[in-house]
Amino acid sequence: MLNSVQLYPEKSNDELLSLLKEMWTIRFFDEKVDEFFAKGMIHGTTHLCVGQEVTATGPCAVIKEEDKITSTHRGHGHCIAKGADINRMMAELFGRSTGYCKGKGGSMHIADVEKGNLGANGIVGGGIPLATGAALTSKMKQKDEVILSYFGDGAANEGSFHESLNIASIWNLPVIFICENNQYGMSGSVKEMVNIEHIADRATAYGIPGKVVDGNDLIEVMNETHEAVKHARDGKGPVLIEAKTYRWKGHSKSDARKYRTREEEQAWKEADGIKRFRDLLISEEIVTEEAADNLRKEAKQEVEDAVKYAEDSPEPSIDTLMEDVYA
Amino acid sequence: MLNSVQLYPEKSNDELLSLLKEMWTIRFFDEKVDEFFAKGMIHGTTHLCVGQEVTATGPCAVIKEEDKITSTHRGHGHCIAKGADINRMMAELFGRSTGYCKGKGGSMHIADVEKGNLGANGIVGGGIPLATGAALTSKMKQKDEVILSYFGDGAANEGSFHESLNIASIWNLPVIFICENNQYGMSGSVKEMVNIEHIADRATAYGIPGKVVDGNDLIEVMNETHEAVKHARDGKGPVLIEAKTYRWKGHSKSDARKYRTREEEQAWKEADGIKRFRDLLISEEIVTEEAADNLRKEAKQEVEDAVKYAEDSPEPSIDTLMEDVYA
Amino acid sequence: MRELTYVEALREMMSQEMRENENVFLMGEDIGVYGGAFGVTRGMIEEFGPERVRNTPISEAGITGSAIGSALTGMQPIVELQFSDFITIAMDQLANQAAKLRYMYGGKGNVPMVLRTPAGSGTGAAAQHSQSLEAWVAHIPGLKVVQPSTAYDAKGLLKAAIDDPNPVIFYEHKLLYKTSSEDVPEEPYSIPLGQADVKREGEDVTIIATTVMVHRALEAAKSLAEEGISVEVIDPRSIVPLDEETIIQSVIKTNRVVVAHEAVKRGGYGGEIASMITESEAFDFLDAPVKRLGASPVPVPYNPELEKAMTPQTEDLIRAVKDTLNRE
Amino acid sequence: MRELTYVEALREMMSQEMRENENVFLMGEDIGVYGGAFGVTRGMIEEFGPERVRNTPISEAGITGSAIGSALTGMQPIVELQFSDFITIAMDQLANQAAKLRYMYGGKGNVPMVLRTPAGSGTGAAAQHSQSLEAWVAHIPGLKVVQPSTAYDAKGLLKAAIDDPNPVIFYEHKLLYKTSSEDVPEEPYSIPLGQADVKREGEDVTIIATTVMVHRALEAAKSLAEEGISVEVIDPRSIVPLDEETIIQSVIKTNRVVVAHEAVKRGGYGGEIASMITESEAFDFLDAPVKRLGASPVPVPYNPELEKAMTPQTEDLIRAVKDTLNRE
Ligand SMILES: Cc1ncc(C[n+]2csc(CCOP(=O)(O)OP(=O)(O)O)c2C)c(N)n1
Ligand SMILES: Cc1ncc(C[n+]2csc(CCOP(=O)(O)OP(=O)(O)O)c2C)c(N)n1
Ligand SMILES: [Mg+2]
Ligand SMILES: [Mg+2]
Repeated sequence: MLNSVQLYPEKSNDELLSLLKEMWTIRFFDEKVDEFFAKGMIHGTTHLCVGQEVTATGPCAVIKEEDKITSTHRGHGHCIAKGADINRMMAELFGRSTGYCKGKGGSMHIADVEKGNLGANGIVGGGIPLATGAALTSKMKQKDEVILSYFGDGAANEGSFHESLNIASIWNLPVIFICENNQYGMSGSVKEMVNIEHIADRATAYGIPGKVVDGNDLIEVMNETHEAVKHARDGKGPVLIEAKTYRWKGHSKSDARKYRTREEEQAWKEADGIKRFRDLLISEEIVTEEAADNLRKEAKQEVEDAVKYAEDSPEPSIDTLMEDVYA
Repeated sequence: MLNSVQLYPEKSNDELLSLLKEMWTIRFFDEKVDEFFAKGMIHGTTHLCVGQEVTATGPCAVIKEEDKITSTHRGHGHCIAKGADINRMMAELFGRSTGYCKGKGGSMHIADVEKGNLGANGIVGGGIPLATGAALTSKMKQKDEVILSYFGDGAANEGSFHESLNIASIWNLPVIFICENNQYGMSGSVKEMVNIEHIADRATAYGIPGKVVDGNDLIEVMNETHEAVKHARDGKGPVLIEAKTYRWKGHSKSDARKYRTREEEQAWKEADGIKRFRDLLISEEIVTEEAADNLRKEAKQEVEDAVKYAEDSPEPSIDTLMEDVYA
Repeated sequence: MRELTYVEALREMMSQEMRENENVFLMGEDIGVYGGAFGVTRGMIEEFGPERVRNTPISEAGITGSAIGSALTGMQPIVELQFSDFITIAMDQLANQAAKLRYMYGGKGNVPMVLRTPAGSGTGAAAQHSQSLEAWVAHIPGLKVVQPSTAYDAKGLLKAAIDDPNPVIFYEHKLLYKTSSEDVPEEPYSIPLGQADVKREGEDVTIIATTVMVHRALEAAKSLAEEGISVEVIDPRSIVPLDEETIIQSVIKTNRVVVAHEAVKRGGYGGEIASMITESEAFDFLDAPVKRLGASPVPVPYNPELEKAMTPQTEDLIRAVKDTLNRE
Repeated sequence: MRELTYVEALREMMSQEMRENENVFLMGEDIGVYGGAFGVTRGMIEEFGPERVRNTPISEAGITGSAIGSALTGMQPIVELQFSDFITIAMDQLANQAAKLRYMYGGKGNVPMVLRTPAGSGTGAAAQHSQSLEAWVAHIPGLKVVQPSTAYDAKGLLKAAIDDPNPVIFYEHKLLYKTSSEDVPEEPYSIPLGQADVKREGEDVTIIATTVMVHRALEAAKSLAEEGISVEVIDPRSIVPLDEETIIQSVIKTNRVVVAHEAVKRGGYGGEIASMITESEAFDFLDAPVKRLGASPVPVPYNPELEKAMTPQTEDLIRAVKDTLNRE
């Protein structure tokens, strides 16, 4: 348990360590994917969340297993944070039959419906109405489930954002809208694409609470999400949370990053949320430097194992092409 | 000129009288249309703006002829206020070849592109992006034109509203978004469909000014629109104006109006904006009761003349079916 | 003999399902006390309350997407889109989400929803309220597409659509709402999707017609019978899945075929049906090219005479049948 | 001989038009310094500045609608939609506004805009980034639909599209962006919409192929030539308007025809083309049914082998030609 700061919900030391490890897993997973893409070893495209681990791990750490999320094109972190098996994730990126989608979905469509990950989405803003609908199910079936809907700053300019937040607000649905404001869409900077300082201020338009959080501060992200989840579970309706964060890498493969400076990137890297949380745990003596390093290595190894798993997995049979269209 | 109140821009007595007459024309026009629909004399459907004359006349009275508007399914008033010939409007409702659209458009599609009425629209929210684009033309061609974009309270829940206001705000476009909040969509009350008191508060989401006006007060509507137009013409970008108003009639034909009470209707009728303006002009001695009555009769007669014009007009030839698809 | 209108049949079926199955609920604009733009849900909010008969804001993408999300998590929503022209606003949710989720997820999850929406011209509602865009959704793998032409079919097909574990686009027709069938059973019954109905048997020419065209085809058949021409009228009832077998067998029998729909001919689903016939074993039995009838390539005009001229009418069907017969 | 890639040809044509015509400007997501998702507009913001190369928010309906509004009032916007799958979000603006305004308004106003957007699979972008939905827009009266298959055609068709006073949907293909034509004139030239190109002359079978299929058809033709089968390859280049005459004349000559597109076969535009042929005077010359090739009815899968298996490949075209020849 933490002493210097108050964390809601409280977490045991083991739990805190597993959050740290999870963030490393997310980072190493995506760095590995980056490497494979650079080498042309993976087909298609991908969007890496290196630098955004806190906003993946934090919100998912305060919800219950039966709660649900909808994710985005930049969804590996969310997926891992919601408890996915990285072996099957990596296998999916390799297009293998053991992947989450049997090789049919790839990076942009990993889902684990039974476990409550309602899926990444290739359509910017496409998942927001889905989350709203899942929250409607929760309400109508009195399931007491909360839905986290992840999306980016760019997605906040899609009509689907507006329509969904309005619907969720008038129906008091238990959905938390989490805008990961990583400062850019593909290249369009939020400063150019939005005429207000905080996307969270759009909550005003729907009469719901809007919160801005430091997306590199796991504690703050967890605390604010926890409060929002409580609000939603108490039947008080949705909350819009905007987490300020940054994607360290380019948008997808082959991005020259001309739309931003190397200095800006450096500044954000220095604010790294993983390091910050690690340092906190060390300073609170929850972990030693050495133990932390071991955890880090474990995470790295698990990613290597996932690669091995993926590589050893079979390609899907061509016969599966026509399967799974209709239930 | 008015003495008891300040009106921007100032209007001569003749101009004030013609505004009064125009509002009567709008009312009588739509009452006549109502009658024809009830009798089954007009095909299709229509949406009457009886009770909303002020929000049609006021904003259009403060813009220049070369300025433009986009209108809605409930657009007869906007159309008249932007200077349309009611003969050709009525002819269009009768589906005649002399109608504004040669009988091809009907009530929901009357437009007068050259005169700056970019058209009614059958799609709720459909005209908002068009207005935004017209404002973009004005800006890019440095035309100094302002666009008024009319839409309803219901339309404010469409994605097109959100996307357009955002685009207009980041590009500083000269467009005034005028939400005619007549309290209902087809039947959905704004209280049920929106979780905030004023739709104008959505301006916050785009960093633009938002104003609430009494849609039965012509002076207030004109003054606020005038200020907004000035703001836009000065290159300061869009404004969202919400005018609180009421449609006295049902949504379209065959509306039992179960979603609201007769008392509520009565209260709004008592606040009639035409009567209010007429009384103001009488109290300011700009017009006598008798002269006002004559004006009223003239307006009524002109609507009768329009009916005659329409009835005497020929049906379009079947050969015109295939014309006008492509330019 | 229990006569019911198309509207009543739809309402009865939805109500019966909602009494039996608590997962089924309705969403749509003005479906509450207003009863929907065409009165289909009239009275339902009184029985089922506002939780299960959900009046929505005017947000077609949001409504459709929310329905999909609810379906993915265990509900069985029936969405009413007020006019099928507004499907244009919901196409991302329908085509990119509802249709594809299951496949993209490798066979996990499914979207048991029905989207009911009225199509068609003939009411003077003009270009943005009169289209027949079923060809769009039929082109998207993952969706099913139903087009009932009678009250009887409407009830049975709606049950099948609700029970189907997949997203079903259920096209109603404004001109059919007030038409009635004479023998609509009160008990729920299901008409399997993908089962065409031979609405009239005949020997000389087959007309394959959908929705309102079925009635014009039957009128044409009646009139042609007086001239000694025997027309078979087939109503596919669902175009995805399409009952190819019934169509092919009929063509093998009659050797001549007219395909008629109200949608614009260019790029309409008639091209699919005609090509399917030509590609099938029926080709060798064809004594004339498959003839398609569809609307002229213009937006739907307002004027009633123009509107009528745009769309195939009974006389056009009669002429098409004769053309087909005069062709060797 | 001036070799240019498809991307370069598009960029050159847009730049030339923008230099000549101040009404022409670009709108789209990430078309500024990023140069667009596929680099088509790379360098253009440097030449023309951010007013005329407008980076937009991620708001497909808003962008498209704004472009329409600007076109209606005198500009000639070229909109880039990053992937043609996102047209689903802009369909109301395209189908209900751009396509219909002029007609609804009785012939007043027009919408001189081009919407450029890449379609097609083959890049592993999966179900929501790989579709070919040209059949949707081709079904809507008021729109024109162009599908260049080569750099040379891309340049000339783009000029015609920009100069056209109507809304033109201009489909590019991801797999073609890097392909080049050997002789692309520097001066601007226009290829009229509605003029098919015979990409290869032949006697035995006609293949009508669009966009990427043109190349597979040419490969198939080459391979079949070695077996003594002479294939004519026709590229319609625009499907609305469609050059029916060139197609019909070719079929009258060869008597056998294969229609191939990448879009899903079910409900694809191949049905329109095949039916048009069957309905034309070419019917009596057909020695075999018109054969259509299109993608399997599934969402586009991610795995490269599955993705390939979904879409007609050169071998499928070869097989189709042979099937057609073996049919009497
Ligand atoms: C509807 C839609 N428009 C555009 C795209 C292309 N695209 C993919 S990601 C992206 C940027 C999204 O920005 P944001 O929402 O901020 O998410 P981030 O990538 O920054 O995580 C764009 C434009 C898309 N996939 N879907
Ligand atoms: C996209 C779309 N959805 C639904 C409709 C059907 N419809 C026509 S008017 C209307 C109500 C519109 O409400 P509001 O915007 O408040 O305008 P009002 O009718 O009150 O003037 C509805 C739902 C439509 N025409 N277009
Ligand atoms: Mg972002
Ligand atoms: Mg209203």
